[in-house]
Amino acid sequence: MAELVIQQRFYIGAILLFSIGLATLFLHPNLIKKIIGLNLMDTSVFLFLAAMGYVDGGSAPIIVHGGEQVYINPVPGGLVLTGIVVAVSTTALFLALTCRLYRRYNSLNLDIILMKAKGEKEKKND
Amino acid sequence: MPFTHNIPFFSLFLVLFSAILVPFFSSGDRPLHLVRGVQLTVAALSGLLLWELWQTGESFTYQMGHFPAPWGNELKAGPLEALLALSFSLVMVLSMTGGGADLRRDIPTHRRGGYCLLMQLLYAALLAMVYTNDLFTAYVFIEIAAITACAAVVAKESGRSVVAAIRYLIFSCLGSGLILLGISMLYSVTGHLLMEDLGRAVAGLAAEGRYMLPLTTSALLMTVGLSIKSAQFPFHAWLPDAHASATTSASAILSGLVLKGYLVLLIKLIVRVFGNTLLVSIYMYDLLFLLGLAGMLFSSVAALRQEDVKRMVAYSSSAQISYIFLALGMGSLGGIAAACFQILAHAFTKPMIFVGAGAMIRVGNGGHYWSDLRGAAWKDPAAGVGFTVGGLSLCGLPLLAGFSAKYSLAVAALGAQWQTMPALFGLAASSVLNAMYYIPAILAIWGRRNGEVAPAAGKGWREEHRLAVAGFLVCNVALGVAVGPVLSCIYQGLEVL
Amino acid sequence: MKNDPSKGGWFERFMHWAEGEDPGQDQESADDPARAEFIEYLEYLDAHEHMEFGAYRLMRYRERTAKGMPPQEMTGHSGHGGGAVVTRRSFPVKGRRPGTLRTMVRLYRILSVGVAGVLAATLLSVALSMPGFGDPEAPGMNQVAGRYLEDGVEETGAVNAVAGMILDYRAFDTFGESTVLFAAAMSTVLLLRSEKRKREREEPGDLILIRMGQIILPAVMMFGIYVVVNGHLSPGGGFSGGTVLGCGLILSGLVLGREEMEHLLPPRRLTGLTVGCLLAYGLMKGYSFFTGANHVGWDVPRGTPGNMFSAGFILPLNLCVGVIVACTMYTFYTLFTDREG
Amino acid sequence: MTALEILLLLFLVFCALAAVLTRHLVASVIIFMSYSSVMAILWLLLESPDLAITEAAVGAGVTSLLFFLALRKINGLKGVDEDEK
Repeated sequence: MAELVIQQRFYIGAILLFSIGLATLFLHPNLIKKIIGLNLMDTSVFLFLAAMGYVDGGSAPIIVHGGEQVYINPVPGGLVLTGIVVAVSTTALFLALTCRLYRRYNSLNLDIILMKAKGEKEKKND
Repeated sequence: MPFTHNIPFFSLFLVLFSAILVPFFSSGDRPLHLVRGVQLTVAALSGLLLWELWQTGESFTYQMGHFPAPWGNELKAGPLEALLALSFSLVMVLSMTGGGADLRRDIPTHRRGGYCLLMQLLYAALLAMVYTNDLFTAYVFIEIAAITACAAVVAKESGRSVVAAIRYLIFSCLGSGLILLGISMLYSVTGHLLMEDLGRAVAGLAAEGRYMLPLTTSALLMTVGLSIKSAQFPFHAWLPDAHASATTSASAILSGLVLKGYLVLLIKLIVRVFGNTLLVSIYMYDLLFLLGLAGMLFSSVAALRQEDVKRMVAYSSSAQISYIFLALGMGSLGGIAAACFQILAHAFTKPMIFVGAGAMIRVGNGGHYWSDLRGAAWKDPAAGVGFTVGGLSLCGLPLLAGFSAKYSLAVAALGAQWQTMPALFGLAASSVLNAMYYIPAILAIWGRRNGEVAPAAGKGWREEHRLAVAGFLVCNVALGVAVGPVLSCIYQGLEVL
Repeated sequence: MKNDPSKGGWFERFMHWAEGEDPGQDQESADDPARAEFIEYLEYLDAHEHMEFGAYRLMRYRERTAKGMPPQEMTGHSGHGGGAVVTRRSFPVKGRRPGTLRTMVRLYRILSVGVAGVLAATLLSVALSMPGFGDPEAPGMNQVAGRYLEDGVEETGAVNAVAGMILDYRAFDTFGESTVLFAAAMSTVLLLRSEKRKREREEPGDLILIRMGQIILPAVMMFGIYVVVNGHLSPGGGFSGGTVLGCGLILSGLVLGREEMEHLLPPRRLTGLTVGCLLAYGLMKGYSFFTGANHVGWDVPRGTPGNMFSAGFILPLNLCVGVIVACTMYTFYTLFTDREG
Repeated sequence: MTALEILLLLFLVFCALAAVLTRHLVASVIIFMSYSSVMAILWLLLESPDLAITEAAVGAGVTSLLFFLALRKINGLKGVDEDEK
C-alpha cells in the first residue's frame, strides 16, 4: 500500500489539490478565494495530466536525431498548454465580474451580495 | 469527396470569422445585420447538407488538416448533426430578430457590437459542439460557450444581472473542472481523445473488466459536469436568475440552445464513447432516469411559485431539460430519439415564449410581474400569440411541437423495462403542472384591462418582431405535424452517429 | 451566538459553521457588521421566502383587494418565532415554518461537506488504481503519441514535438483556445470599459521602479521574442512567449506611465492587432484545413528541421499567437487599472 | 529524486490550504504565486519544460498580477487601504 502510494504520488497530490480547490470554489463565500480555488482546481488537473505523460527515464520531447532516446508523451503537454490559457481567461472574466459587483454592493462576500441584491429587487417591486 | 462535405467546416469558419470581424463594424445596427446574415447563410448551408445526407442516410468525417483522425482533429456529420445545426441556426436568427427591440432598450450603444460578437462566438461554440468528434475540442468549445454565455447575461446593465452572472460562472467553472478531470481520467486509461477510438478502447476495457473504477468515475464526472452546465434538477440553482435577468435574445438563446448544446455532447458521449454495456453495468441509465423524473416534478412545482414571468419560464426550462434526461435514462434507441426530438421541440418553443414575454414586458413599461402584465397581450398581439402558442405547446396541445415530443417520449417509455410506469406517471403529472402555470398566465395576459395605449416601439422593430414570432410559429407547427419524417431522420442519424 | 463556539471541540465548531456561522470569525462576535448582516439575511429569507407563489394566487389576491374584500389568506397569519415581523404586503401561506431556511442551510452545508468527502475518497481510490506513474507501457503511449514523436519532425518540420502537435496536428484546438482568449478579452472589455472614462492625472511612478524597469525591460522583451520565435525549436512558443511579452508591455506601462502608453498603444490599436492576428491565424489554418481535407493545393515547404525558418506555418502561427496573447494580457491590465467614475 | 518530489507535493498541498485559509487576501494571493512557482518546478521535474515556462509566466506572472490589480481596484473603490474583507 505504502509503495503504491509513493508510486502514485503525483496523482494523489493532484487529487488532494483538486478536492481543496473544488471545496473552496463551492463553499467559500469570499469571491477572491473562490477564484483562487478555481485556479487550484485547474492547475491540479494539469498536474494530473502532466504526470500522466511522464515516462521513466524519458526526456523532454525536443527531438534530437541519432541515438535511441526515450521521450515523454507530448499529448498531455499540448492539452495542458491549451488548458492553462483557458484557465487564465476564465480568471480574468471572474475578476472583472468581482470588481463590478464590489463597485455596486461594496462587499466581496457572496452571501451578503446575494442578500443585498434580493433586498434591491424587493424594493423595486414595491 | 463531394463538395457539400465541406459545409461543416465552412459554417464553423464563417461564423468564427464573422465574429472576429464584428469589432470593425462597431456602429449602429450593422453588427446585428452582419451576425444575422451569417446565421441565415449557415442555416441555408445546413439545410443543403441535411437534404443531401437524408437522401443517402450516411455520415462522413472531415479531417481538419493534413493528418487523419487519431492524429489530427476531426469533424463528423450525419443527418442528425445537420438537423441540429439547421435548427440551431434558425433559432439563433429568429431569437436575435425577435429580441432586437429589447436589445436596443437594454444594452447601451457602445456595448451592442460586443454583445453581437459574443453571441456569434456562442453560436460558433454550439456548432462546434454539434460537429466535433474529439473530446478535447469539445472541452475547448464548452469553455467558449461558458465565457460568452456568462458575458451575454451581464451585457444588460443591472446589478441583478451581474449577481446572476457570477453565480452562473461559478457553476460553469465547477462543471468545466469536473468535465476536464473526467476527460483526463478517460485519456489516462485509454490513451485516446477521438470519440470512436475511445469507444473501442472503453468497450475493450469493460469486456476485460480492467480499470473499471477510473472508467466509472470518469463517466460519472462528465455526466455530473454536463448536468451542472445544462441545469438538470439538483444543480439548477443558477438557472432562474441567469435566464431571467438577461436581455430577451440572450434569455431565449441561453434557454433554447446553450443548455441543449451540452446535452448533445452528453448524447454523443453515451452513444459513441461509453456504450450500452458499460452504462447498464454501472447503473448510469437509472441515475439519469431518476434525476429526470425528480427534476420534472420539482422544477414544475418551483415554477408554480414564481411571480416573475421570466423566472417562471426559466424554471419551466429546467423542467423541460429533465424530460431529456428522462428520455436518455430509458437506455434505448427510442429513448435517445425522443430526447433528440425534445431538444428540437424545446429549442423552437422556449425562445418563442421568451420573445413573447420580452415584448409584453416592454409594452407593459418594464414590469416583470404578473400584475404588470395583465392585458399586455392586447397591446402587442404578436407577442401574445407567441407566448400563448408556446405555453400551449409545452402543455401538450396536439399539432404543436411539445405534444409530439411528449408523444414520442411516451412511445419510448412503453418499450422500456421498469421505467414504463414511472415515466408515464411523470409525464402526466408534469403536463398537468405545466398547464397549472401556463394556463393562468395565458388567461392573465389576455385579460381585459382599462384601455391604455401601447407606447410606440420603433416601427421597423415591430415588423421584425412579428416576423420572428411567425417564424417560430411555423417551425413549431411544422415540427408538431411532421413528427414522422423528423423522427425517421433522427433515427437515421442515430444509426450512423 | 449563545455559547462561544471557539471553546468547543472541532465537532462543535463544525456544527456551528454548518448552522451558518463561520468559526473563523468568532473573535469578532455578533457586533461584526458583516456577520450581523448575514444573520439578518437568514431571518429575512425566513420571513419572506413564502412571498414567492404562483401567478394565479397573486392575481386572485389583487382582484379581491381591488374590490375591497380582505384576502382570505391574510387570516392564516401564524406566529413567527424568529422575531422578523412581517409587516408589508406578505401572505404567509401554509408550509415553510420559521427556521426552515436555517435548517435547510445547515443541511445543505453538512451535505456538501459529506459529498466533497465522498468525492475525494473516490478520486483517491481512482488515483491508486490508475496506470502506474512513469510506466512506459501506459495506455497513453500508443500509436498516436508514437507518431508525434517518430514522424513529427518530418511531417511538421518542428523539432519541439509539443509545438508540432498543438500547431499542426491538432491546430483546431489551438484556434479554439485563441478564441477563448479573445472571448475573455472582449467580455472583460464589455464589463469594465465604460463610455465616459474619467482621465485622472497619473502620479509619476516610483524612481526605483522606473530605473529598474529601464534596465529589466529590454531583457524581458528580448526574452519574450526569443521564446516566441524559437517555439518550434525549443521549449516555449506563442503562449508562454506572448505572456512574457505581455508582462513586458505591462512593465513598460508602469515605467512610461499610462499616458505615454496610451499614445503608443491606444485601445483601438490593441483590438485591431488582436483581431488582425486572429484573422491571419484563422486564414492560415483555414487554408491548411481546407487543402488538407480536400487533398488539393500548394503544400507549405517545411525547410530543414532545426533551422529558424522551418516548420511551415508554425513560425508565423507562433508569432500570431504571441501577439494575440501579449495584446490580451495588456488589455486586461489596462482594464483593471482604469479608474472609472 | 522521489523524496524531493514528495516534498514539493506536500509543499503544494500546504500552500493550497494556506492560500485558502489565510484571511488576508493579499497574503493569500502571494501564497498562490509561490504555489504556481513550485508547480512550475514540478513540471520541470516531469520533463515538461513547455508547461513549466508557461506556468511560470502565466500562473506566477499574469494571473497573480491580475489578482493584485483587482485587489488594488477594489481597495481604490473602497477609498481606504484596508486589506481584510
